[in-house]
Parts: sequence; C-alpha cells; structure tokens
Amino acid sequence: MDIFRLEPHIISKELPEEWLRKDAHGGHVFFEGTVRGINNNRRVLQLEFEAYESMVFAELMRISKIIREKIDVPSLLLLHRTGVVKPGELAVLAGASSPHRAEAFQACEMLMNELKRSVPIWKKEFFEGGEVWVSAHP
Amino acid sequence: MDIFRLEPHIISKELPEEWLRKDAHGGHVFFEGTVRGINNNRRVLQLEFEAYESMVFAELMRISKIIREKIDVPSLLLLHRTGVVKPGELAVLAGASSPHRAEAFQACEMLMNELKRSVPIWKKEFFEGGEVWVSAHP
Amino acid sequence: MKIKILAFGISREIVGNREVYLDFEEEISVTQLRIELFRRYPKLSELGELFIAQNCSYTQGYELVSAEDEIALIPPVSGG
Amino acid sequence: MKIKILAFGISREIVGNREVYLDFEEEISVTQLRIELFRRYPKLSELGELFIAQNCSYTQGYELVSAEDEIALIPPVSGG
Repeated sequence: MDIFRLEPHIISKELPEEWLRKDAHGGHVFFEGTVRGINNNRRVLQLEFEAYESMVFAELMRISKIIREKIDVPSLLLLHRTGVVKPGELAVLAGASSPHRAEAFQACEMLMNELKRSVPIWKKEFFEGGEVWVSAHP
Repeated sequence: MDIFRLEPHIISKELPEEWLRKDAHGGHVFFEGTVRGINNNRRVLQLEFEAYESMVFAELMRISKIIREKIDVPSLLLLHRTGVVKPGELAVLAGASSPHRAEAFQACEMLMNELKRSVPIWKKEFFEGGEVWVSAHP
Repeated sequence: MKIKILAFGISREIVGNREVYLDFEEEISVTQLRIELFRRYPKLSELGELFIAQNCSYTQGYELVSAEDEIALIPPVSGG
Repeated sequence: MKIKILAFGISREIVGNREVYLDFEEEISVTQLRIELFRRYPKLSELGELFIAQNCSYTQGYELVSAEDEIALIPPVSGG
C-alpha cells in the first residue's frame, strides 16, 4: 500500500496505521528532509514549494512501478510540503516498508532519487538579500 | 553528535533537538524495526531482549568509529529496547543525519548491519506453543 | 487551434501567468510549440532545461499537440 | 585464581546463572577457559558460535585471563 500526499501545512509524523502494517513488516526506512538554516553560506529565511499536482501523482505512480520492478517492497510513502516552509521544518518525508531491511533502504533511497530527478515540484529559496529558483539555471 | 541508548520502556520518537541539528543537516535517515506479529508462520506473543550493557556501548563506539572512517556522517542514533516487547512495538530505532542524502542512507544501513553482526543484544521469541533464543543454534 | 499551457516555477514567472494560450493555424508538434515559446519568451531558453509535459507525461518532442491536451512547462525540478 | 564469568542469553540459561566463577591453579588463555567451559557445560558447544569477551572486547583466544578481567559469554547476537 502506497501513500503519496502533497501537504500544504506542517507534516505530521503520525503515520496511518494501515501504512505501517506493523504486524506484517519488520522494517521501515524513512528519509526526512528538513530545511537548512544556512545554505551556500547564506542565511535562509524560507523556502516556497510549488507543485504541478496532477503530474506529481502521475509521476509517483510511474516511479512506484519502476521501484517494484526492481525491489520487493510492499509499501511506499511520500509526503511533500507545498507553500512556505521555514528552516527546521520538514519539507519531505519518504518511507519504505518491507520485511527485508536491505530492500527497505534501497527502495526509500530510490524513491528520493527519483523524486529529485523527475517529480514536478519546484523550490524557491528566500535568503537574506535575495531569492532564487533552485537549480533553474545552468 | 551520537546518541546511543538502551531503553527499558517504549521508545519515544521525539528525538532530542540537539541530535536533529535541524539548522545544519538537511537529511535524516531512520530505520525503525517493529516486532512482527507473525514470524516463520507462528503467532508471536512477545520478544524479550537482553543486553550486555557496558559492552553494547563499547561496541557502538567502535562501530561509530568504523562508519566514520568510511562515511562523512555527523550524527548517529541508536535506541534499542530491552525487556519485553510486544508485536507492533518498536524494538530498534537507528538514525543517521548528514548534509548529504546518500551518506545518511549508507551510514544508517551500516549501523543496522553492524548492530546485527556484533552488538551483544539477544532476543528470545515467545510464540504460541514455545520459546526460542533467536539464532542461537546452527 | 488554441493551446492552453500551464507554467510552473520560474517558467510561470517568465511567462507572467500560471496559464497562457497560444493560437496555431495548423496541427503542431511539441518541438514546434517549444520553438514558438522560446521565440515569445526568450528567457525560457536560458533555463538549465525546459521539459514539456503533455497530459502529465514527459514528452520527447515528436508528439502532436491537440486543443484538448493539458500542456505544461517543466523547468528543472527541485523538490525534496 | 578465581575468574568471574558473565553469561547472557542462552548461555545464561545453560550455565544457570548470570555470573559463574571458575577456579584455576595457574594463568590461562581465553582458549583454555573455553575448553574448561565446554567441559563443564557441554551444551555451550552446541551453540552456533560462542564468543568470549574480555573487558567488553571480543577476543581471539590467545589472550591471557587475569582475576581482574570481566569475562563474558557471547552466544550469537540477535539484536535489531
């Protein structure tokens, strides 16, 4: 069972019981990405995330299929913030749950790598003295 | 900064702020090991963990040194239950925190692998109709 | 034929709106659409890359665009 | 020379106590200690493996044991 959500507000780490499926899977791997207060030696004031919602979900479905072609992983999780996110706040929570530890690690890392590669979410960084769309220019 | 603890009671996921160091590190990887309700097709009633405490900490120090020889990872975390743990409860929470995602994944997985290989903690499984020290016999 | 184009992130700022409409006399490919977009908004061509999505899928360029398609500009993504 | 030995997990159940004491006339190595333990508690030799720790470190076998050492029996670990 997969859970993919865009979250306009603070991400709660209270995960749905049915995702954890505690009875079945022994191992859960999570990646938590928080907003850094300093980036490239500049003080970060906030990030602003923008998402192309319908395509985010289409891409995540495609990615989940690719992961499952390679790895036997029963459950994937991706919660991603939209809107303004302050330093110290959670921007993304990814998870993979499996009876086998190695596969949970591999699936969670693959999910994060694919998220960064192709899922249509954009981040504008507001720092002291300016703002920039991250990675937009070469 | 590392945190290693043996926990005789329920493990809280409220991590110490100083470990998360939200301002400095963008990425945190966690492994959560929960007790399965079914193992080897048997209904598990409970696990009982026993630890050689002083050596647990000595081994974890040694492991943390080994990990840092290979990976640039600022913070490691290991919380492990002792005593009776019921199905669905958290038996172990491992974590690694780093500015770099790949290194956080690698360090957290290495910590779990080394824990399973050499840290003196033992688990007795109580199932319907019997009990067994896990992995004790060939 | 009127094509509706969604724009996100920096491409939204460059075109000045979440949605823009372009009119074409005849059927066009995604690549022809890209050429027209670059002509009208030269700053789009300065981006690290600019993918074009058609109905929530990345395109290669040869695909034909119809008035019913949801077309979107995808500048370099930076989620996570 | 009286050696105090801590026993954990299944080795604790086999020797019947968290701590056991063995007496030796002269200095011994870890391997000699192991031989004596297997003689007294044959079930220890049926374990998948049995490491012996000296002052919280795994031993190789050649180490000499003194009365001040903390010796411990480490059957196959199963944490996590």
